[in-house]
Amino acid sequence: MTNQSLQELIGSWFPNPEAEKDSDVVDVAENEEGSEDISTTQEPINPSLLVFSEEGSQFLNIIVQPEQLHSLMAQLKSNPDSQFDYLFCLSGVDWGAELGVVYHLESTTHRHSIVVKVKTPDRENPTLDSVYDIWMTAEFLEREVYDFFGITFNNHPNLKRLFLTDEWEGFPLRKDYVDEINMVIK
Amino acid sequence: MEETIVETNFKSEEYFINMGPQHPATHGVLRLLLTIDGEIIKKVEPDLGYIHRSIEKMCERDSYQQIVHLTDRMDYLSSNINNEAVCLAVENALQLEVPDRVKVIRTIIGELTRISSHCLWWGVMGMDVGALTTYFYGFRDREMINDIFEETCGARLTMNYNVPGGLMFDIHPNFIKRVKDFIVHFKTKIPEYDRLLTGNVIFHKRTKGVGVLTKEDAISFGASGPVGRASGYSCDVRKHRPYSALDKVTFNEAIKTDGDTFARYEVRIQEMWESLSIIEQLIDNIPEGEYRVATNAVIKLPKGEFYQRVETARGELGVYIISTGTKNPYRLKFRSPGFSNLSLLNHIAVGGKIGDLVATMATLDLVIPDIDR
Amino acid sequence: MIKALSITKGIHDWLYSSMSENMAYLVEMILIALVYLAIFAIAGLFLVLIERRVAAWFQLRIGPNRVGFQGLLQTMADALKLLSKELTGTEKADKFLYNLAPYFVIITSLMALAVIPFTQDFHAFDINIGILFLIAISSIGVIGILLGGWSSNNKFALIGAMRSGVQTISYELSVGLSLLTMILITGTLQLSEIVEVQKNGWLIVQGHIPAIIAFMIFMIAGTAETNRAPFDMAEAESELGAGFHTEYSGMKFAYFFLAEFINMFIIAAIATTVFFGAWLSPFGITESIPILGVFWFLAKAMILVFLMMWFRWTFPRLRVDQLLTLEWKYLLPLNLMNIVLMALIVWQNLTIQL
Amino acid sequence: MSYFSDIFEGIKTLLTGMSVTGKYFLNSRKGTITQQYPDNRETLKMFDRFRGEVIMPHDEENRHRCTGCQKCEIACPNGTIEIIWDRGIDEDTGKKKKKIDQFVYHLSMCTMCGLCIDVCPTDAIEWGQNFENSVYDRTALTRVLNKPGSKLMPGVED
Repeated sequence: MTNQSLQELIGSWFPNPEAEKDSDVVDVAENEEGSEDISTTQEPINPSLLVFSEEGSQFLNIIVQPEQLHSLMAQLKSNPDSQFDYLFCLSGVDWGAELGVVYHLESTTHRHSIVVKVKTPDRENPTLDSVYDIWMTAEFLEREVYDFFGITFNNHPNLKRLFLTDEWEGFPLRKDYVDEINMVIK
Repeated sequence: MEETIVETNFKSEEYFINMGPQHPATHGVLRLLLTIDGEIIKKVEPDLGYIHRSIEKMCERDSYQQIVHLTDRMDYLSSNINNEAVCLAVENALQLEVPDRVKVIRTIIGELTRISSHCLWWGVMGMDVGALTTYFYGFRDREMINDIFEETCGARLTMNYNVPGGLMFDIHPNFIKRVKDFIVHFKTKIPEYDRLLTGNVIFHKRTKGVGVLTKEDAISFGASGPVGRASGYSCDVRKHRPYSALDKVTFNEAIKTDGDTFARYEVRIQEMWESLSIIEQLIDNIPEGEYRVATNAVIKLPKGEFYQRVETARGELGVYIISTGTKNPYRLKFRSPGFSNLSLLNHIAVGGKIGDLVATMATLDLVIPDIDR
Repeated sequence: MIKALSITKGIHDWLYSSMSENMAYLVEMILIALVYLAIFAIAGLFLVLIERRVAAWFQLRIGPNRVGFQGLLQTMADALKLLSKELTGTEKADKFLYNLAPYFVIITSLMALAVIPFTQDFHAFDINIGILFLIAISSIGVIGILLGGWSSNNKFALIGAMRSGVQTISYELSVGLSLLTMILITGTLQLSEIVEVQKNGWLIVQGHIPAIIAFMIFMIAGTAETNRAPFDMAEAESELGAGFHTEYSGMKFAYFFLAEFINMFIIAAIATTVFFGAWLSPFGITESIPILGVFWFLAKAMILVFLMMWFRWTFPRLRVDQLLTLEWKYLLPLNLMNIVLMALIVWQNLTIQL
Repeated sequence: MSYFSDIFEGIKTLLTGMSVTGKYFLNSRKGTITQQYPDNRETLKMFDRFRGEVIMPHDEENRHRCTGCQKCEIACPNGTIEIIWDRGIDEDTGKKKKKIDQFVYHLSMCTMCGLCIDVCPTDAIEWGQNFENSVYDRTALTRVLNKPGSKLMPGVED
């Protein structure tokens, strides 16, 4: 599927209740802003809660709110038209103000790829939903993210430090991590 | 009065065993916490991080040229392909077109790296199932490739031959002749490998039906490389997203459907043949031209996100660069094949014996620095 | 007690003439024991060296060639190093059994060594139940392994010991039955008489087809009995580290190590005695010089030892359940059939007498 | 009768395997792949491009080509190279000029990536083929590459 049709398909799963009011907005091209609530109504042509972007990346990027992450991921995997069954990269990213996770997905049947980004502004106690039940590889990948970024994943079966010892303080890959002894800053 | 309860049933008891971090079968400093009932494995829990060097954090302070040499130290058995991945990512980001000569040389050396990695794997695989002699035969053939690398790149393992924009220096004048000698030599040796190990009845007993991974599980666990292909899952990045000169050659993707240890073994043996065929197609057709395109001394990537996928000897390596337009990456993530392949160990080893676990681990072909980046 | 060579006969006569009969008897026993201890040590060290050289040649290496001519003193140097090593052990080991275990292993192999007929006159202990004695003795060694693995309080060692127990108990059957097949021809258990029978042709020729099958089974089962690859379940270094002797160091480890090699020699020696005419030369070419019997015996035994080394450096290891499958599903039924076949051949006088 | 054919097939594969190792055993004299390392020092020659250590070649008049531009120091990922420089007066022009005092090379930190040599504009440093770098004291691995009293080769900076 092309990025355009993917965007239309995926956007239709999470219609924006706000956009329903000014219904003449049918443009789904780029950079719509979404709001926080999930709508139960089905309005396929309405702009979505998800933010799509292709700027500066070779993939179609979807920015999703943490609340919709799990249902979006479940649909991406199960929908016969998208079928993203291969999670080939899961990276934690510290964007400065917010922490987040980037999911790189590929479909082994349709051979299209997509990037899902989720961000949480809570740096003290960041929590996201685990996608372990959708892709089993996420178990280890999420443990790695937890280890280095301190992002907690709900419903994760075995969330504990993977590389570092249990007593380790701090999360080393965060930008504000300071270790004057072991880190060599050039 | 206290009641004493006498247990009449004979009870078996599960117990823990620490396999590693110093254990002959873990090939490095991997620690497995095994829960065992007699000989039967109930649970495998890997404990990682004994040699973690936080390469991703180091990358955030290094320039793009310096990052390349760090990747040698990840999966050191396919170091050249790792180098290539970062270089391709940087070149794609800069939209820099490298000369054909560079592409062809990169592909040849990459395939040689794959063969050398598989040679080592073959030797170690034999050793893990108890046939110690294979180790030396595998190393003998690997030695020839290492000599080629040493002559051209200056180092045997951590070559750092690729730089963003091309190669550090041109191939050695002896390179083509040596590679051709190697092809002739190695074509007589793979059948020998088959006679010694592949056909052996004990080896069949040890590997067939052991550690079975279905196709669905392989995809769900993100298995890639020979592990994924042995489960019938076409995941060769060289085929689906060809890079360098791989779009100019024809080769078959080695796919088996059994998903057991023997299938993974066969896939790797077949991959050696395919790599030989790729090298044969290219070695006589190295185009003349520059070996390097000049880049700025300080490489600054444009703002954005770049992802490059390559196929190392172990599977799919991904380089994910988030750039903010400075000379250092804002975030650099390596998607390492070994990490995903390790995560499925518990899934396929449970229910087997200790000997099965060792054979299964041997065909997952784990390189611990690749996991403990 | 001992059918002495002329030298030993001289010593024997001198001892009996110079002191009382009981005293002389005792001194003679001690002397014989010392001789066999020396054989044990030298043969063990020599076999280790041979194994290392042979392994090197299989593996495109050179092997030890530094200490002494062609590395002849290498294993001696290793033994000296092991002697000087600290004896470590686990804290919670059962100290008594832990220390006892190596002696079980070496004493059994020493006892087995005593029955081996090196040549007509060089034969310490020629009892009329020789074969039975050998079979009985060779299975005691496993007690040492079991004790060592159990008492050292290490789970890897325990697994190794248990595997070894399972393995030895199973393969004891095949060793016994394959020897029994040959006894059908000889009609005696005494080793010297078994050799006498072979003056009409080695038993592997006399018994032809069933003898060859019995020989193959004996070699497989014998390799398994000595815990050597491809049946080295008890050690299985890629699975269990070092198996039952994980926690042993220094000389105690060396005892296990030497005993393993002596056991290999004993298996080869039994095969030589039972199948290949012990000290008898091929076609009787040197029958007139009895002292060459030692040479022929050792040459035949070494060829069989080499065969076992060849197995070890070629084959992958079996898994523990496949090991038992091989014994109970293949070797044992074949063996039983083979005995019936041999009985028929002996009954119908179909043996080949040269 | 797959029971018996299994046995025969199995024995056949085992013998095939033994034939491979047996062949190598018989040819072991000439097929040895290992090197007798300390003995073959005389004949052991590394390849020209072998990366053993970074050296700074000097000519007969004790002159090197390093201008002290510090590009290698910046290119090095590990801080292996430290250049201690000062200002000297050029004999020809009489102007003040940057020159190296000590070119310090920490071999213990070097990963042999070759970026310093790649980036050097005057080819002042290059790879040495020495690979026997073990010493008893690791401070011996910190080396000053420019020889005492050495000078810059004329014509390098042009």
